[in-house]
Amino acid sequence: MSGINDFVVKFATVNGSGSASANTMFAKTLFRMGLTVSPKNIFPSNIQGLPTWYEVRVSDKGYNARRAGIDLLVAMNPQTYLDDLAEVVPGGWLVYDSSMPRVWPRADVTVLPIPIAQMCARKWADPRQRQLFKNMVYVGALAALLEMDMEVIKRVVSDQLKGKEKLVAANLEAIDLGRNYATEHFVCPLPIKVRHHDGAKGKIIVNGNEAAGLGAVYAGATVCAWYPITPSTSMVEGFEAHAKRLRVDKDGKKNFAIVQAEDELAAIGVAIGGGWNGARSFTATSGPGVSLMSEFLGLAYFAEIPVVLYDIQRGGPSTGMPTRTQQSDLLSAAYASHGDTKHVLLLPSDPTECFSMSREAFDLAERLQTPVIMMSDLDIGMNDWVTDAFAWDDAYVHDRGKVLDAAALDAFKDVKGKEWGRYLDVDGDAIPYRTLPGTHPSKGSFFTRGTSHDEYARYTENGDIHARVIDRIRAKFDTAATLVPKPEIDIRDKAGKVGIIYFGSTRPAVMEGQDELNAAGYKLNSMRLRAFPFGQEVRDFCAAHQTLLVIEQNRDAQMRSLLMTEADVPGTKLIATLNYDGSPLTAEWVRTAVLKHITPAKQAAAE
Amino acid sequence: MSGINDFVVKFATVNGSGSASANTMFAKTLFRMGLTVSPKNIFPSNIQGLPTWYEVRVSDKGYNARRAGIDLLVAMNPQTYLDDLAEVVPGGWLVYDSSMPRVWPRADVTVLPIPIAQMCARKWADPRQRQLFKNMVYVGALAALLEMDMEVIKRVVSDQLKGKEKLVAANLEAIDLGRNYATEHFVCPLPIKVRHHDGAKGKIIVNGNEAAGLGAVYAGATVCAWYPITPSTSMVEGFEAHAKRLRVDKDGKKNFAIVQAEDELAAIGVAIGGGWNGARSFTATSGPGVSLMSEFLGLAYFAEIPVVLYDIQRGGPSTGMPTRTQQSDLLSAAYASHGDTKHVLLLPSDPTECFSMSREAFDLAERLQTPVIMMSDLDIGMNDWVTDAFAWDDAYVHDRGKVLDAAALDAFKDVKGKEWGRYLDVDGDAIPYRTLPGTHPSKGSFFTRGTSHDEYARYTENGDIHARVIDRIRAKFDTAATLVPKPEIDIRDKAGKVGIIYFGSTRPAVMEGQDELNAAGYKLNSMRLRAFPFGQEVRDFCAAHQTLLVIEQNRDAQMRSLLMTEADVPGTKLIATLNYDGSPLTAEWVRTAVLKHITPAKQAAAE
Amino acid sequence: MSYIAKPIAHHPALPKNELGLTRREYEGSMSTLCAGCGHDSITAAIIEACYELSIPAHRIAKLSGIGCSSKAPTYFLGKSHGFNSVHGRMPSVTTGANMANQDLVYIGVSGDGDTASIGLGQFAHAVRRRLNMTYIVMNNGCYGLTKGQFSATNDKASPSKKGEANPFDPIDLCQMAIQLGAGFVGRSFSGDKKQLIPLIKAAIGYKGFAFLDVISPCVTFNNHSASTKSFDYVRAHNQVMGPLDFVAEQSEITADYAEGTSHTVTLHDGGRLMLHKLGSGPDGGHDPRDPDAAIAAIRSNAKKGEIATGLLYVNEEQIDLHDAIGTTKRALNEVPCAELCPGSKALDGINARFR
Amino acid sequence: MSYIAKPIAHHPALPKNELGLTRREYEGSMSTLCAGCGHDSITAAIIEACYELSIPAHRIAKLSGIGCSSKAPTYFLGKSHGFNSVHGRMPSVTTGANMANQDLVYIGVSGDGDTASIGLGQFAHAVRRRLNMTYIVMNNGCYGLTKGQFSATNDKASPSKKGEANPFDPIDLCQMAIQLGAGFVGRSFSGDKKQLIPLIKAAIGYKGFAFLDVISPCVTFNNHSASTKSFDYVRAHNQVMGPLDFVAEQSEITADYAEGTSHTVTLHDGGRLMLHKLGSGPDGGHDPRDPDAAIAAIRSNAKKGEIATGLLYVNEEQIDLHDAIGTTKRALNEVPCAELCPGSKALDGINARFR
Ligand SMILES: Cc1ncc(C[n+]2csc(CCOP(=O)(O)OP(=O)(O)O)c2C)c(N)n1
Ligand SMILES: Cc1ncc(C[n+]2csc(CCOP(=O)(O)OP(=O)(O)O)c2C)c(N)n1
Ligand code: SF4
Ligand code: SF4
Ligand SMILES: [Mg+2]
Ligand SMILES: [Mg+2]
Repeated sequence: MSGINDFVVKFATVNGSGSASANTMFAKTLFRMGLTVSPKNIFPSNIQGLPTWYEVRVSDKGYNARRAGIDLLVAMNPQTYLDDLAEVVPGGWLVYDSSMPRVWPRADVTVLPIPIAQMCARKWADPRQRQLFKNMVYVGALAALLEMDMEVIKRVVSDQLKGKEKLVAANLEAIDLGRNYATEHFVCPLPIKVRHHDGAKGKIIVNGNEAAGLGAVYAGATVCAWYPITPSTSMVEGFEAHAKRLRVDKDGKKNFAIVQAEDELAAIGVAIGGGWNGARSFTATSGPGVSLMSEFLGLAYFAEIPVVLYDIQRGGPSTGMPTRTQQSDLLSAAYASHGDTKHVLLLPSDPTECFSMSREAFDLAERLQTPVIMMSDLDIGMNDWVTDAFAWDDAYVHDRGKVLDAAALDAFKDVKGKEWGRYLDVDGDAIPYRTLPGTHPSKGSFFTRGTSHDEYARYTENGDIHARVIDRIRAKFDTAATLVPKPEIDIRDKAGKVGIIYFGSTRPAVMEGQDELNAAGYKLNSMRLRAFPFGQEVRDFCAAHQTLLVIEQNRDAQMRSLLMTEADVPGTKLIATLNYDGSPLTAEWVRTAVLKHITPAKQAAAE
Repeated sequence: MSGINDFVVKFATVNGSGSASANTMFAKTLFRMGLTVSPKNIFPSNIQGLPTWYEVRVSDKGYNARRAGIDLLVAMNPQTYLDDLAEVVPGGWLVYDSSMPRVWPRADVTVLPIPIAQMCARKWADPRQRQLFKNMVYVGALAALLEMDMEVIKRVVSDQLKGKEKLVAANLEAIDLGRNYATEHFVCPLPIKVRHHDGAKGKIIVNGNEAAGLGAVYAGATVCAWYPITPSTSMVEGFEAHAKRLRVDKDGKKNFAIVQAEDELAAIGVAIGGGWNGARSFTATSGPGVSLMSEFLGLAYFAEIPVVLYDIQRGGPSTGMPTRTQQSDLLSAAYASHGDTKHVLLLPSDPTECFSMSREAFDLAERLQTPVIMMSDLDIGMNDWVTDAFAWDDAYVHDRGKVLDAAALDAFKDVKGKEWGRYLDVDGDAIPYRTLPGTHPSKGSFFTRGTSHDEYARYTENGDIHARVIDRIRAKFDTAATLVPKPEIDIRDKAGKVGIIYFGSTRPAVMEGQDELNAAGYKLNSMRLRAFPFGQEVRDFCAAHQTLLVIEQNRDAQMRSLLMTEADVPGTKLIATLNYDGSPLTAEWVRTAVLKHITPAKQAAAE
Repeated sequence: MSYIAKPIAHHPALPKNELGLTRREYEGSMSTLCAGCGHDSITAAIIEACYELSIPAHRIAKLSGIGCSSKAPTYFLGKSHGFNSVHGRMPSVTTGANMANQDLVYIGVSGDGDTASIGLGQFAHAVRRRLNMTYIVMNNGCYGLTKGQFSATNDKASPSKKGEANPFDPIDLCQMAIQLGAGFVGRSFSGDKKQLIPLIKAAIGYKGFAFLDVISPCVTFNNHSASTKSFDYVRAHNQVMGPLDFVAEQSEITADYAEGTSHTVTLHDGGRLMLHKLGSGPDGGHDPRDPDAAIAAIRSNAKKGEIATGLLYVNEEQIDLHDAIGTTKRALNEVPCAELCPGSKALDGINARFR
Repeated sequence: MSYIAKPIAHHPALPKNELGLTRREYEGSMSTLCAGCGHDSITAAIIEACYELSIPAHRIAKLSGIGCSSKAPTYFLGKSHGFNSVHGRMPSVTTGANMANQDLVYIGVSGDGDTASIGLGQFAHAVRRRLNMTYIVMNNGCYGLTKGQFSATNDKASPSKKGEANPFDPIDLCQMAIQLGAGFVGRSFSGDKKQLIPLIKAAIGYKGFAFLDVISPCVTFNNHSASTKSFDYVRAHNQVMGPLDFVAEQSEITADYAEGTSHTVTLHDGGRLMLHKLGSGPDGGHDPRDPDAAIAAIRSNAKKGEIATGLLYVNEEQIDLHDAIGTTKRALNEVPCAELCPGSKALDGINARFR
């Protein structure tokens, strides 16, 4: 299967050893050679000294899912030697630091020993350098083994180390060291190697959190509050970094406010306060934070305050696997808070959508006057993806929703034929008009509260009024279903009765899996959900198929539940197709899981 | 419809005016005369000066649901005069304080004016007494109008005021004042009146919170942490009051610990700490508290710590209607916390079950090593119910679940054939054995955590192990389904295809509604759910019926959702039958809602 | 019940402030608190302070948590936007509101339960961030709205209405606020309008975190004779520290103070605070510019069962969260998206960086 | 990765404590913290203290929140039950555990993020309730586990590794603890074993809330030369207040102190604390029994950029939450249900009351 421009390399190192930047340079070089790479960082929940892996799949077909079966493993961590060796495919290669030589108990793997530590010890005196450059040495060896373009490597190194020119030279020396050693001692290149290609032309390589942060800048977000938590921290860091470049006045003053809150309850509270006061506000967190925010999310739902929450999902339940990926916060996000509460969810599938859907999230939050939750995950958020370049239409006008300024307040009755009421449905779309503090000296003030209120925002304990108000809020969800991003539907067989439903970061694996199935004669339709609540297109797709495999990365088939209860799809035709071991999916997994279900069906049909 | 021993009296007063105790005496007198009374307190979310109502339905058929249509209204609050008058049925009566006389704009209501304030002003000098005794005066008038047994009233007054003998006499004087006035000025008794009866024989009158508090005492709960919130506060007060009488050593030392926490996060944390350390621990709250507790509930779920949470539900979303009743926390309780998390819920329907299910809740929490949530509500919790007396079987041994003491630890391997592992499923029921801190000098210690762990409680980041562990925890839910209280099934027509599903405080209304429907020729079967997850009986009942009306007090048909997703019942046959205005249901509402659905069906069948 | 609108009878002869508005126009709807509740007196003082300061009401935002005290904003400034958020979380909501628009005046109202129990963390961190707001705790030593349980500010000696002793030491919010860096810290009493109104006015004019702990007896649950939060107790044990005059922006300072015994602090809104030293006793000798002395004075009074009131501490350096994080002077909610969005051109450069 | 078990090589010649146990038997699994992390030194000090006190390890419960610091309990006392709860909530979990069984020793470990940010409310209220526990904050001025963001204890002057200035004042947890009524408050430094071990021993022996703020440099994110939480800075600015000797239960007091310059506090476990007054300077003149002096000393040192360490405050009256709420002396988790359940007979009387 593997070959030129099509293989998987895995680096087994120790965290805190500086391997991350070397590994990134490796991936970036291949990307710049025009290849689709899909690096996955598998890191522990600690800071230094524990096993870490970096897995890079290379594809000239544009596939960017993980792929099982390691062709070449760079084993730098004796702690994991045995497990690492076991992962290499028969016929594969293993590079290791042979300064401490050892016997590798597999005959079907070609071991490529390089005395990296010794080489570095000879070359550099400073212990820190000795340590750091070890990583560049193996990159250099790979350059020879895989025949990477040295010009490209050099540019990558100097781009990465911009401003630290002295370091560039030293890094390149280390690369040469490795490359020369490999050239001298091994038959280079290996059968798996790279050639310039144009599959990744026009694409960019970026992680979803940075994309989302940039998206929030473009969306016009100004108030951000957060509390650090893996894997969401870098989303806010991305926002800050881009805002610092793009949103600072000449006098150095910022056109944005970031508050590092004392916890998640405060973070969402700040965001809600900002939304109430008319700023585009957001916070980012992961599962534990969503749990802590749930009381406040109910307030924003009932008091109808726009706010955007990025949930970068990780492995649950509880603190769970904080450095692994899952899609297991769906139910807790959709129904966050007690009482009858439902939230709008957006389901980005890659960094490009993290960027573009950010704009949609803020627009929807203000249009619908309600929290909107972006359901990203660790795989999208923290791994680098080869993805479509970001695009922006300068003609686009941000949708700030129904906000009345002083003039609109004065004219309201004339224009609409009714007195203004904060919670009055004037337009029949269940969305009322809001006013911001400070707008008008005598009109439009009201009291926002989480207790029951009537259409004029007045406190009430009248049950009929309460029911009427929450009925309207529920109806707003119907409006939401018409406004949220539509699903991505891929019809490969118009008469097909089996469909795949999926969403989020499993997209590459599912698309590749579908191609594989296609090649094997199974033409399957698929629908990628992009939002909750579900629009008509979702219902139609479900109605048009007899069997729907719902692929999701959680144990409890949470999206399947939502489809049953919120899109009236019969559970009998929704097949839970689940993975929850914390790893990004592979096409192989998808293929196997799908075949398991459709093969008996096919057989039954044949009988 | 109304008549002897069958009517509704409503008191319209102002809170903080002392009417509550007078109203209670009224209800208790009727109860002691053998009648089923169902008082409902309709109070505002404030402390003093706002309208409050107390509605007492009297039934000699044992019905204790609310009933619409007020026969006699005691109007003591001028603020609500007009609304109150409108509630009286044609032919009904209205008693009011005619010290400030007024014209009542309804000819079909008999107005019975009593110059109560004047009478009290003449009789008492102290302004506080003048105020307080007004309430006893109207009770006295009712005694005459309804021909209540004066001997019973006297006993009720003296029981209620035990220890304050001076007050008893004054109260009785006030009652006489009212009674004499009524006898002199009106034709007494009215057609609606009471006679001794034995329908309530053997029953008790009590609210669910006090019953639950007592239940926790009987269940052996020792650690309680809480934070005040309506309507759960009185549950803890009930526990405290009974524990103070039943659980104090001779030296005054308490065999229980109650911590008034600083908030709900701390309250559930304390309860979890107690559960971890082997005490039966609980907390009580309402919706907002459940939201705040959700992170911790996920920890207890994943780390497998027994804890009991009483959720006395009120009107949501958000702060909502804090003094009204709803059943709208089902989803947020069942799935509290991010990640894949599910909780066991118990669904008491009256104070008797609040008592008995408390024992079951603590037993199940320890047996299953997981949080168990008692889903009570404001109607059960804060209103007085005529209900079956509490019962206790002294032969019963509390089920403390699988806890190993030092001897059991030493013998474990011999007995079970395996080394002990905190999270190892030895018995095939998915429930492992736990140990408590301090048990054994060298065995059984382990580290409890919310991060992923293997069967030996060791930290892991291995996804396969993680998946294995959460699969077992999910399997524990199957065990739970066999252990939780079974539904109450009422088959009135063996061939019936329409069934009613309901739970909790709607029981009286549904049962009475079923009787009415029965009388009208509609024999409907019903199933009262008593727990989540659903056992086989629930599935069987659903399978046996074509149409199932799911009656619940929330907007989003939350129980219907759970039945669809967790018992595989097709949504098409589950008819959402919803009420969420915050009032306890009436049989009339049930009858109408049911007929709306079954009448077209019947017609269709006839065609 | 529904919202109770107060009839606004405009009396032509009512006095007017600089904006030409009467006191009535600073009122809110009718109070639904218990008759005699201390909170209503604080409400009245807030109305008076805003009226006297001639602040346009719609430029004030009033925020609160949950509790009897947190209901109070409904009863003042009906022309202001209000936000009755969730229990204990007013500080974070106010932080966000302030970040979005620094041009409004923010008045936060909270209870001792709301602040010292569930909200302690948010309170502490809002203080630490020097959020520009006036934070008023209506402190009654109990949870009024949930029927009188002890709060964390209730004194150890002070029993409940039923006579149960409170076994825990109180949290002194003023002491904590000073320690955490609040710029302006005062304590007062709902029954002492004369002291309270100038404190509120000064707090509103102060830039930074201005904290007022106002003892406000709960007549229903915590006003019995043994309670240290009762009207009688507070009246008898009130030790005024640093008496103060508030002089509005334009006004002349007319009173005549002996050299060296007074000090003027100019507030951010142009108003001035006149601090008087009366003598060297514990009451008058207090210099509110010294945080150590303020803490010591609070502690030594508390030890004697006395309550130090007045302006306890003021930091003349008036800075706030916006200063700390370096935001623009504009209200962020008024910067149009078109200006905030960098556009497609910038994006080309950004895409290039990801290649 | 999986749990790393440490090989327990029993060396016959290792010294043993009164229980006949070696230090090794108080250790836990191998640390996964960064090499050189201050937290590991505190871990070592806890091991040493427990070893020297000869506490049976299984009678200790160790609890923590989330963070590098909160991982530490895995690395000591492998024979104790441990509970790594959720972020900032160790105090409540420990409260419940203690309510269930007052016979165990409770050691809580937390970080400055865990305690001073998300957990501030729980910390404050555990202090106020005088929970009988030893609460150790491994204070590095940053969030280690999430990669070095400033925490609320980071000093205003102290920049991040990248050089960004921290714009906020620090929260001083010792000062707060004293103010909130902690019975035993000390500060130390991970690099000062000599001071730290006796403090931990004394804290464990103390009945009530014993708080230790231990400055513990984060070598990865907050140990650069400009950081006030770096090894170098702390070493240079350490002001020892109230030097202390800890004398175990049975031991004789051998040292000889000048009359009037020392005072003995007998701890609940029988151990004794010898407090020495060295002189009248800021260091030696400190009497840890005076809370006002302790607060003043902390504040005045902080103003000078110095860190007051040692036993800052001790309240000789040793009471705890059980005393406050009046529970029985028995461990509640050991009282059998049969005894706790009042039975059917009592129920008859109760039913009668509801008739
Ligand atoms: C999350 C949450 N927990 C509990 C409550 C119930 N509750 C309402 S007000 C209140 C206490 C109010 O006390 P305080 O802040 O002192 O205000 P006061 O009524 O005394 O003025 C509580 C506990 C709530 N509304 N929300
Ligand atoms: C609810 C929640 N929010 C955020 C996190 C992420 N988180 C883990 S550790 C940590 C901070 C730890 O800082 P500190 O307590 O100072 O410990 P240190 O690592 O510095 O020792 C945070 C924010 C979490 N685990 N849970
Ligand atoms: S209960 Fe107390 S705090 Fe609440 S309104 Fe009444 S007097 Fe005021
Ligand atoms: S990141 Fe800092 S606190 Fe965490 S282990 Fe490393 S040195 Fe210690
Ligand atoms: Mg209060
Ligand atoms: Mg830290």
